[in-house]
Amino acid sequence: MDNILLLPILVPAVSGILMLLIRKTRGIKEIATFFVATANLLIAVMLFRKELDFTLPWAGFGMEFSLRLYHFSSFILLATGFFGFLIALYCTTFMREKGALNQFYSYLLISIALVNGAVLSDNLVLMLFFWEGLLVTLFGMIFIGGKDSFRTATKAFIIVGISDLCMMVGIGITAHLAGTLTISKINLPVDALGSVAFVLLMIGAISKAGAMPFHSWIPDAAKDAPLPFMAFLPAALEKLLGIYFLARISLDMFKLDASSWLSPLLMIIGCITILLAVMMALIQKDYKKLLSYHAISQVGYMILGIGTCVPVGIVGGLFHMINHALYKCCLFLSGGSVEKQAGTTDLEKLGGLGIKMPVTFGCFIVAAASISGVPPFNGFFSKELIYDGALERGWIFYAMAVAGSFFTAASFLKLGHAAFLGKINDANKSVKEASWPMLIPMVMIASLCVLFGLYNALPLNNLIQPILGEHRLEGHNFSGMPTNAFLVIMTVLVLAAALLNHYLGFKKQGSGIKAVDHIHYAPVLHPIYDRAEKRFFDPFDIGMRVAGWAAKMIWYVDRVIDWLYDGFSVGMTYALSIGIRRAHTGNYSVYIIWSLVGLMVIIFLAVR
Amino acid sequence: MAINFILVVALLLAALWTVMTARLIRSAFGLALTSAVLAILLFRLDSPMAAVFELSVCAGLIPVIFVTTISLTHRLSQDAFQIRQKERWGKYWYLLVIVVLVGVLLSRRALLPDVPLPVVTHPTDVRIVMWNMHHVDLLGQVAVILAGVFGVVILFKEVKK
Amino acid sequence: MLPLFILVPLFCLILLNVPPKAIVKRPAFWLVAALPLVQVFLTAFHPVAVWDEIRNPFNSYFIFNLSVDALSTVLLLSIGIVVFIAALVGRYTLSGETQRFNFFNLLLVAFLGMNATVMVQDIFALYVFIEVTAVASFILIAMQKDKPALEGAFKYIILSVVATVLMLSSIALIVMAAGDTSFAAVSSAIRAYPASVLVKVAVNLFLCGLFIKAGIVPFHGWLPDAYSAAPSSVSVLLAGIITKVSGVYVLIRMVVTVFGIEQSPQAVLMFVGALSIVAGALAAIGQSDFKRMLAYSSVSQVGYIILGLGCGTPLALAGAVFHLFNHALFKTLLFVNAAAVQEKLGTVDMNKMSGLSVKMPVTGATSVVALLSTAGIPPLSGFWSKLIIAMALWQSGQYAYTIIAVLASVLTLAYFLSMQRRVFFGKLQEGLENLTEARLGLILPAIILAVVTVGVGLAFPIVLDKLILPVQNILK
Amino acid sequence: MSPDLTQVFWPFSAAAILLFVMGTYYVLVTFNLIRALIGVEILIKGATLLIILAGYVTGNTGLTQALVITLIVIEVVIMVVAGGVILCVYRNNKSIDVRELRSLKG
Repeated sequence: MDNILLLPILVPAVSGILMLLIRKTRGIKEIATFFVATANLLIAVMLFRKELDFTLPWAGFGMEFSLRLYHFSSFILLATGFFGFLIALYCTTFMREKGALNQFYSYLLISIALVNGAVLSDNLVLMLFFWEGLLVTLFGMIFIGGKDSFRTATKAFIIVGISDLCMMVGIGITAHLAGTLTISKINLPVDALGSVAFVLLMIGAISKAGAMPFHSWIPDAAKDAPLPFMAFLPAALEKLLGIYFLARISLDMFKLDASSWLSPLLMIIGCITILLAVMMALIQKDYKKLLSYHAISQVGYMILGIGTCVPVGIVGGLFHMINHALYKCCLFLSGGSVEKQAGTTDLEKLGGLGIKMPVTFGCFIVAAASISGVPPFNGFFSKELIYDGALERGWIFYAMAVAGSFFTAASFLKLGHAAFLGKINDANKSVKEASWPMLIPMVMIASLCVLFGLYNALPLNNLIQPILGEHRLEGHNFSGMPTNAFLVIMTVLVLAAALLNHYLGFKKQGSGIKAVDHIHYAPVLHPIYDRAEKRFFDPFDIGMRVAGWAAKMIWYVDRVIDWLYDGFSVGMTYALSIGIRRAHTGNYSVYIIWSLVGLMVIIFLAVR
Repeated sequence: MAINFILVVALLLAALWTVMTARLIRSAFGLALTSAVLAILLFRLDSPMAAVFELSVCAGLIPVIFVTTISLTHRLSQDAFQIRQKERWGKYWYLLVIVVLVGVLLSRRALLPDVPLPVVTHPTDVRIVMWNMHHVDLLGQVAVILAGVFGVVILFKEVKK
Repeated sequence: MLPLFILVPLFCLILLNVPPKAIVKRPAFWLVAALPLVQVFLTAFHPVAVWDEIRNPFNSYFIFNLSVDALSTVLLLSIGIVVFIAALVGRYTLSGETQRFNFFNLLLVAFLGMNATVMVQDIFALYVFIEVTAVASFILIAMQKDKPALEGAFKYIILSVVATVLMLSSIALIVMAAGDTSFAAVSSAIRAYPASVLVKVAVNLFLCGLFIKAGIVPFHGWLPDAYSAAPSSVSVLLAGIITKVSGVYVLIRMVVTVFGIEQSPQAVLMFVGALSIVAGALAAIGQSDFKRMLAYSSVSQVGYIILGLGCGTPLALAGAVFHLFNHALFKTLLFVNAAAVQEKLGTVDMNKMSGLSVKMPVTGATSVVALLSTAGIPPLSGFWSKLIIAMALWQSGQYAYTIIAVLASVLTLAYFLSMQRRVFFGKLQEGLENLTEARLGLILPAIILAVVTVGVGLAFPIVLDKLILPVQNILK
Repeated sequence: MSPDLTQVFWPFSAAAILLFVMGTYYVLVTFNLIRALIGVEILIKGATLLIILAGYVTGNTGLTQALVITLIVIEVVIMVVAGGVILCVYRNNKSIDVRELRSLKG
């Protein structure tokens, strides 16, 4: 009976491989994928809240094929199944005219299988196997995106590959320290070597989740890869998986507590990710790219929440994980509808779509309000919990998180304004609402956003809080309305400030030469010099200008990180390579001399 | 033992002449001479069979191969030879120095094995060793000779262009 | 039974050359392809221990003193696979009936030499059969008599003779200490005098000779030249198995069985291993010659094997042997791809090709399998062997080497991806519109090897259990 | 070891080492392929001497002679093949200069 645990891995994997064989027939692939995804969801529902173990002897040396189902993994399994189901439904329409369909669906299903496997596996090496496998599907998914996607795919591959290598080393150290590879048996103190292992594993986890500085492939991928892929893999699955693993290592595998230096480290990474990525998002002019920067930024909240090491923060972080997966998925899907219907995601060419696509717009509003933390949507509650935890650990973390919230709200006001309000573009006059297979997932997710907000006891009591267990919760129950009035008031104030900011900016630029939807990034990119005098006392402009400089600065920082990957390491390697190649002169005497020198050194060392 | 010593010196001189002589053909004959001296040495070291092989094959056959190759490849003109002879001395006098230096170094400390030599009390005859104990080596010889035959067939044949 | 692995190829060799050429030229291929296939099936499906027991008339006439253990079995299997593939590639790339016939003959000689090398129990016999294989490969490299081939062959000859002289001197010193050349006698003598200078010099001389044969930095100078200059089918053979048997296998055998891990300079082995990994990978990055890049990659991958060997724990040894087997698979596959490209385009200069996978999809796809396996991407076979080596290194406390080994796979990935981008992906090179996929004879080996690589990766518990883990027993 | 063997041992082993030195020097310095081959031959002579010496000092000349005979056979075959390669080089390049053999590099 326990081998039922193989189903969530085998069903999608086998059907994914079979999918490669289907070539010509139209429609079958979509339907088949949809059925497999549904089956996967049903399996996940069936397995939910069960506790099972399954072990097969595998390679020896403690490397066992062992799977473990318990509340946390069954929850992630359910979430994966749910998103897989929605994406499959969405794709039935969205992907119709695209190429390489059999590859796309095959990667989609295999990704589901791999994520299920990684979540279920109770052995570090087995988990690594599934984890690394995701790298391949990621590469393939980006690669089928378009002509220029090879570069992006390579970049993603290398960045994720490097962090995975870190994780491999981390697993090596962990296994060395713990003497076992079974995850549920590992419980290590965070001493000198332990913290090295923790950091290495953390790098693997947060880079899968897409935190800075391992983020730079995501925005590039957003441009190249098929959109459902972005909604599915980086926005939903990899976040789930990365944060799942981060929670596993900080809650179970290592005895991490607030006194350790790792906790501030995590919080700092979280805060930096929040702020830098949201600044970048603010100046984007492309629907998908803007969203992808937010996908990075929101990870910061989760890392911050888990990094606080206090129950309220951890609960908030995990709650935020599932919330983020929901609304970000919804946002990407709305972007997908826009792309499908209007033919572009460039904000300059969009505008006024709200009337033409009311359902999409409605879903967008719900999701955007969620991500900005507007009560009573789900994002509000998880952010409040995180703020609570952050405030407990230091006001600076709280301040940074709230600042991030401000910019998030500002950028979504801009995005919504630019895409859905304002004057409609001539080219978009004939745009229609998307078809129902694309709308249903969005509507479902949006209603879940509302449900998880209004009735947050449902996810918190059933899904999140059991993960921590009674002894960690210390009798608290975080469901219901936030208890800290100060935090709520601050949040509302920040949101109001963002709204005011947007309104002022709109007023200022509304009558200008530029179109109304340029409001939010125009002052950022506009030459400041000629109007410096006039705007000097304008608090909004100063604020935006500072934000603009900061954003530009961060853009350069981003380039530097990029350069470190693309330029420096490559340059160093090439210099060394040229040196070594020059040494091979083609003269065999030189080779004999090398050999003899090597011989003499070796004999000298031996006889010495 | 004095004879041994003289033979060793002769061997070294022959080898040195092989290396330092200007004409290629003389170098080949120098190699033959070295082999011949070595054959005598092998004979003195209780290895008559090996000595016979050394004399017939290494002193006889291999120089033939070299001379064939030399005559098939090139012959320097007299002028080039004169120039070459001058250049050569500049290139090769280092060897004398090195040989003397290494010789002095070697004579400072007697080279001796630092393990008790496992002296065999009942020496086996080479024929018994070859034909009764090392069949696999014979098989290897057959294979390598076959390979050599293919080498001759493939490499020595003129390419038609 | 064991002598048959040597005697049957020898018999076939004679069989091919006694009758008039006109009769045997055509069936030569089938004979040469059938022999290694039979060997593959024998080694893959029969427990090796049984073979020693089987009596046959040969044993009463000949004293061969052969023996097979788990390590030899892995090698016999690899030899069978690669020789079969090389025969196929040779049939479809070499022009002219005579040239093909010569190729098959020499292939048989090399096959026989390698089979004997992995079975003999005597250090001098080891030398003899290394030379048999080497002589066959000299001729094979020079076979087409174009300028680069001759250059590569000559460099190989010179360096190889230097290696031979080192090994012979070592054998002389060992005879002084042991009085005999059989593995058992040598082993007990070396273990008896661990502090002796003579023994240490002998051990290290032999190892250095093998370093040259295996192409380990800084003893590797001949290797890229020989690999890149040889005809495609010969490159397959050389890179896939010849240097692996006559260098790497013998190294493992000497270090583990004959000298004993304790008597070997483990630090030196690990250092040259790591040096090979890094230097080989760095040199491979900047290459524009497809085969030369593969050659440097070979240097780098052999480094992993030596690193695992130097580590010396049972796990590391198993990883090293597994990597040896995997390397035979994926490097052969890459050279088969190179052969297909060379066959169709007439060049291996990577600057002159791009976008080939549009026109040659099978070649492109199989090369992706091979490169991912080489770079150690799961679930392909190369990942597991590298993982085992890295784990073993870590367990024995060699943290620095572990990190080098793991980071170097990024370099591996880098040069393979750049190769892939230049050769197979991207826009189709102008003037190549009429390019077609290589013929079946070249696709077939590529597909076989790709399937085996993936299969070994997926079924690696079985392979590890049945084939590789028994190798640990030779440590005892 | 008897004093007699001591007297034999070191001059012969020193001679072998000197042969190695000369052979290596010859191979490294010369620009002529045939000379390089002759240098290699000198190296092999040194190895031959060393093996026979080992047999002599251990009284096991039966074994070492067998080894040397095999060695000589292999040596001849290698020389024939190398000679063939040189011949082909000459036919290709009209020269047997080592400096012509440096096109494969990098």
